[in-house]
Amino acid sequence: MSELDINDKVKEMLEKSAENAGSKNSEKTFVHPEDEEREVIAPDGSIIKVNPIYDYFSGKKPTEEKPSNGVVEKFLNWARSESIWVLGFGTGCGSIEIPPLMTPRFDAFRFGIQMRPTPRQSNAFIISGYLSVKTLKRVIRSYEQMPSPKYVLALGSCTINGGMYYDSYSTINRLDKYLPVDVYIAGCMPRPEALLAGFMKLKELIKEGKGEKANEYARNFDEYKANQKKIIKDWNMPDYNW
Amino acid sequence: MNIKDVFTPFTTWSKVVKDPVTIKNPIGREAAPRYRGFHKNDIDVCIGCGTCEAICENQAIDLVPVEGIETKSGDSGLRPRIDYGRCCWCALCVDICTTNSLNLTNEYTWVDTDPDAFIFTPGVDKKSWDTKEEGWKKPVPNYHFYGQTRVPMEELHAEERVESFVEFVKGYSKKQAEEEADRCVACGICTATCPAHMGIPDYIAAIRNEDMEEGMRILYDTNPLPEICGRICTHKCEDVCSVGVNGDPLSIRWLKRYIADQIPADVDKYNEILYTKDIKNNNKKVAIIGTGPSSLSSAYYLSLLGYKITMYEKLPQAGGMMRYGIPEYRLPYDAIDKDIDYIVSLGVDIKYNVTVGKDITLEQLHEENDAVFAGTGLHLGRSTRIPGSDHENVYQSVDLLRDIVTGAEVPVERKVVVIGGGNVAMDITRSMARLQKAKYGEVNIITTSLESEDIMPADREEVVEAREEGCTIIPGYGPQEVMIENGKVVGLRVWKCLSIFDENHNFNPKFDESDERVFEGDMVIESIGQGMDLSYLSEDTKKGLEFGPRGRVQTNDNFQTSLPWLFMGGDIIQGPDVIHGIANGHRAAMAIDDFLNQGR
Amino acid sequence: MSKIFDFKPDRSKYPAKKADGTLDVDLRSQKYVKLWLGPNHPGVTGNMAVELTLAGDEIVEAKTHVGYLHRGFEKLIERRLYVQGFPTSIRMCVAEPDTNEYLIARSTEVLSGYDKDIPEMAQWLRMLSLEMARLQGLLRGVPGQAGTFSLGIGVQWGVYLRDLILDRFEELTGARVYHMYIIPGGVRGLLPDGFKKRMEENLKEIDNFIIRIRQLMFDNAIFKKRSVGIGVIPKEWVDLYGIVGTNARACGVKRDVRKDNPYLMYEQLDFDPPTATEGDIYARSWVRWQELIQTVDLIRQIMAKMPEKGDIRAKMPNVLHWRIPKGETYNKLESGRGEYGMYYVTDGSDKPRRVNLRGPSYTHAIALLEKMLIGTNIADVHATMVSLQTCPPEIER
Amino acid sequence: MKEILDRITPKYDLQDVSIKDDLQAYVVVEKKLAIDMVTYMRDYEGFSHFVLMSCVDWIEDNKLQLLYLLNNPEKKCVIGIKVFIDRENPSMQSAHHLWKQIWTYQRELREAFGIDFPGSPRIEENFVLEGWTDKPHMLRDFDTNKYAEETYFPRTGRSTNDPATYMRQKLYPNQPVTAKKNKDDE
Repeated sequence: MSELDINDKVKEMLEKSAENAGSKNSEKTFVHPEDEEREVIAPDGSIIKVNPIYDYFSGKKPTEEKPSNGVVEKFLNWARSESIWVLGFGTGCGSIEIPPLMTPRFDAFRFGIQMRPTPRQSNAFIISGYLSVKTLKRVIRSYEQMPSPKYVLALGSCTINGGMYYDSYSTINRLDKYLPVDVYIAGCMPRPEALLAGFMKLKELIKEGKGEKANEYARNFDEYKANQKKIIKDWNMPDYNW
Repeated sequence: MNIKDVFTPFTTWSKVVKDPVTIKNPIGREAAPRYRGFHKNDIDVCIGCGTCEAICENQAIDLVPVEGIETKSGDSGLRPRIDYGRCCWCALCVDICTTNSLNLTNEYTWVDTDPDAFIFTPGVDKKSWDTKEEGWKKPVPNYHFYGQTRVPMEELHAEERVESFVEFVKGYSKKQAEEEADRCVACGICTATCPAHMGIPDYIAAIRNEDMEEGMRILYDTNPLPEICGRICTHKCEDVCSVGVNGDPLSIRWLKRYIADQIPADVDKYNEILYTKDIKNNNKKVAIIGTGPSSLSSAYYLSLLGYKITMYEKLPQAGGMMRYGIPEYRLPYDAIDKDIDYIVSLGVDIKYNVTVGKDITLEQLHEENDAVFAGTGLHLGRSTRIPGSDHENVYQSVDLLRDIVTGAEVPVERKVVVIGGGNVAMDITRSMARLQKAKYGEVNIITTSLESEDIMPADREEVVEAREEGCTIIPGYGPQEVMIENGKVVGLRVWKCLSIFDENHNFNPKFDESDERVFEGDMVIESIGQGMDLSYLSEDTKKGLEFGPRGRVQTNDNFQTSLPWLFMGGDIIQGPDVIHGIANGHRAAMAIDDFLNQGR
Repeated sequence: MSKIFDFKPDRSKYPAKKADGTLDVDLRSQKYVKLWLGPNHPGVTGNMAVELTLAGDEIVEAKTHVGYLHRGFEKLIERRLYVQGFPTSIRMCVAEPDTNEYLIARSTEVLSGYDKDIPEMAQWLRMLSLEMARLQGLLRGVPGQAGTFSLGIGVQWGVYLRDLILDRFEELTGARVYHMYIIPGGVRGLLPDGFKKRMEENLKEIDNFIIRIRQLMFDNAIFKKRSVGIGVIPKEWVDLYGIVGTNARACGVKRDVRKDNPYLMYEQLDFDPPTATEGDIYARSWVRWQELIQTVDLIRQIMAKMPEKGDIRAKMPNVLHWRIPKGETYNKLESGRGEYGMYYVTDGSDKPRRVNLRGPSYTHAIALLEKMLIGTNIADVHATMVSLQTCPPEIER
Repeated sequence: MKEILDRITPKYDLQDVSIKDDLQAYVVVEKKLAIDMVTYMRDYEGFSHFVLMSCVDWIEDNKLQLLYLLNNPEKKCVIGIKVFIDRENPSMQSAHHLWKQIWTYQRELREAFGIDFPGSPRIEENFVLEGWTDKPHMLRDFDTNKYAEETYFPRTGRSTNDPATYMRQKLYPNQPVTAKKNKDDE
């Protein structure tokens, strides 16, 4: 196949996808044209079918992880509790109190807490208040990309029962419907001191072997997914973002 | 850019030798004294008015019944329960709290694994911060979410009002009424205390909405005498008003009067507003003895249901005690007429100058009608029975008050002594003051009561106003003897009263005999209470009735006597005051309707 | 110092444009890469995503995506009583929440005719609270610019000093971040005892910090290299894009609501808004740094001039039944980021008809940022964004 | 401000001119003249700073009110140019050529109120919401509380009591109720 032919083919396919995109938009399917199932031409000229949403990720369901035996698990739990690495994703207004927490005045580093820029390196997620549906979608993706065992801290009224946005069309009311939460901290917003107390509680839980919410998520995966899909209308992502 | 720019940043290294600013143990660090932390509530002070719930923009507060807190007059028995899944700690609930019982402490740490745990009733569910003193309190000074002071009522000046029997309370203007109505927090605590359970917050809201016709409809739901009640009601509602806990209570009575005053005295207009133009007759008849508040009230509500009402009045005009017992300066006759004219316009027939028991018997009434309601009131004066009280110059206040109204000649002496501390005593005191002023140009009245100043049953403002008008009021003395010299009354000998009731709460006054005083007077007026005249009940009828303590006829909750066709209400059963009478009449009317429709 | 690497692409050839003028960027041609920055963003207060189309390291197209923090405030306030509006409104911008309180209070007061009744003491306290809010915003914002160039130490200092101001806020208002202090009719408390003394101590510390931060940022070779001549806003753009505040002042347009349409007691204060002419990131940082000095000075002036005692709230109608006649008003103030306004419409009921907030970031972070990013490198995106003082919650509300 | 208004009122046949104070005024202009007037104000009257574009839903009049708020940096005054458009299939000329940020406002209004601005760039793109299928969210007849309750599972188990009603149940449950009279019975 000559280069010219390939270009023609590309053009043809582009037109086709553009048509599809047009018709799809009117039906409100919310899948971006670039994410649609389509055919692409490999450098050698062969045609490959791709489905960008599912091909690039594992759609496999999460599985429960059994704890190790006795002393080993205890040691692991101690290690986990002393190295809480928080994903640096401030989802709501509560994140304004995270810089004071991480800077010298309250210095959370001395308790083994630090922020990480990517979910792949973190094991704790601070949901700092309200979650709009648009952010919830990103939060779910980030949460699912975090390695197990992972923990969720929920800050403020908003995560418990909607807080002051209880009647907003855009924010969720109860976080526990969509993600398993380990520790709730009351306040609007909680002070850094209260946040630290929350971390201490989380450490306690982990040491006692009760920080098993990731397994709970795996166990009740279908239920969580159903709730998530009910409100995220444009589900243009794989079911599990691992 | 030069070489300096490369090295200057290194000056930051000087911080290396500085002490760190890190807080050693930050968890649980004390917050500022004004910090808005978690709620606490003094549940003994709280009255459950629900303003906190009303102002919460997050619907975080629920009012829930609490064990150990009783629902009673002035306390709903509910307490706020707060959902920390909603709260935003704005403390508006603290700022509006009518009793100042709700506060925020400066505690702020609450961590839990269970999301359902963040809901609690402060003061009831014990929390670690209940004992904390510091935290957000209502700011001072002059920071109020609703008006604290009552809009003053314009009145005639004391010198002016003692000149005549003209009504001295001017009534609110539109602006004043709206300003006063604006102070209401619409909690509804007052409704339970009002004997007639009037929809007080609703008609106050009608004033705010400038909808007098709607206000009138709300008034007539429970009270067919708003002009009268708006002037002379004992306003028990104002005693429990939640705005009054810290500040002046709302002038509920004056606001009621304001609504009624706005509607012109025109029965057609009344009928139009209250939708009573044509009421279907149900061909049943009820006779009512007396035309006092309870009688008028039952007449009104029975008429609405289509009953044919005949009322029998001993005196030449309707109104009972309201007309013949309350002086004109407090309740002018046109206000009474305005209310009664409307009730008459519904087809109520009033037969004047007919005394039941003399001109017509109760049995006759029973035969002619399906049911009878008796609201004959307390028209007999009680005597102190002290030595000398049988003298002709010793009078009963009820008799004098009645005489003033009917125009009969009233004896007015230069010096008058009144015995009694109730509202009637004040009425006669102030009436006599006016008569004295007219006759002699000066006021010389001494009023004494057994009760001391702080427990006098008369309304506070009555006492104050009487004093303003020049009357001398000396409470706390018990009359011992009417002193008579040469066949003429010259004064009243009294002893200081130490206590009125004994430990069993029985009437048993104790006196300090060493503290004796003599109040000079040419006439003495007794005003220590009234008795009922049940002479219209024949012996046969009396046999069928049950009597309770102090000669009162026993009725059930619906004011039905043991003779099922006979209902009784008003001062002879409860009270005495107007609003109880109205409530009795309303209730009796509904019971009569039930009774007569049992076969239906 | 001469430039080591000078990349001047030939703009005439690519990216090609379609007939309607939009860019013809075909991602499948393998010449371009699409990169999403955000929505979690280390440099900005709040979440916002920038969708970049890259040719190599150069940005050929940028699109701002907002809505991650959308809570529908304007809808929610329509459902709340006038007095309930202010706790809700302040969450519209977490970086400087007091501005929202003031605007809500001011709008309701103007429309109900109580704006002349506000006690003088309350006006001074309002101004103090607004200036303290500006100060704490700047303490985060000025070193935050250095933070985008990985000069983290400035941020550490700034956040600590901001915390001291928050402590003062806590004393005065009862909360650290969401103060809920300016209420329709006045404010919610007098100065606590010893407040001025403690404030003065903190201001001294901040004075020291201001000198340090100059050494760290403005006399720093790295900072200069990364900021001079980058992210330039020409003066002509100011009106064209609706640029306000420090961003406008940094390119020589002296606009400041405090001076132009004075509100509260600003007429009694002596200050002159700082300006610069270059309009690049360095100039904006420099203006903000000077504003920091000025704000400290203003707080000192306010504390010296304010009365000791006075009423804190005007006599207002009962908040539960407060109705405002039909009307509309636009009120504005100078926030740390520029003209911050609110269009408020009432219809005679006890709730507002419409509340529309005009945040400076609305224009800065969308139309302006998208334009400014074209031609820059990925590494400059954060710096540009922070230098515009982007605050996403005020865009989407 | 007054002299400016005097100058433009006859020119654009302005209705309902209201001056708030000397620095703020609102005028109503006909839909077809609106963009022309905005352009005129910018080019000839010095209102060069575009402050805000907003919309108010007057559902009782079945109208949407668009507002162009302009600021004159020299005279320090603000003028609000109001246009009433139909609530059914609302549409308005685009003004994106006048200031560079207007297309953002128009995009937001498109999403929040469903107003179409033909020709405005990226007008169809989502602004703040994603996957929104209900009616435009800022319209008065969109009930956000109802939507939230139906969609977001609020926590159950809460109940409240009205003090007056509760006291009635507790203290005087047998209080007679007058047959409620109303106009229909008449």
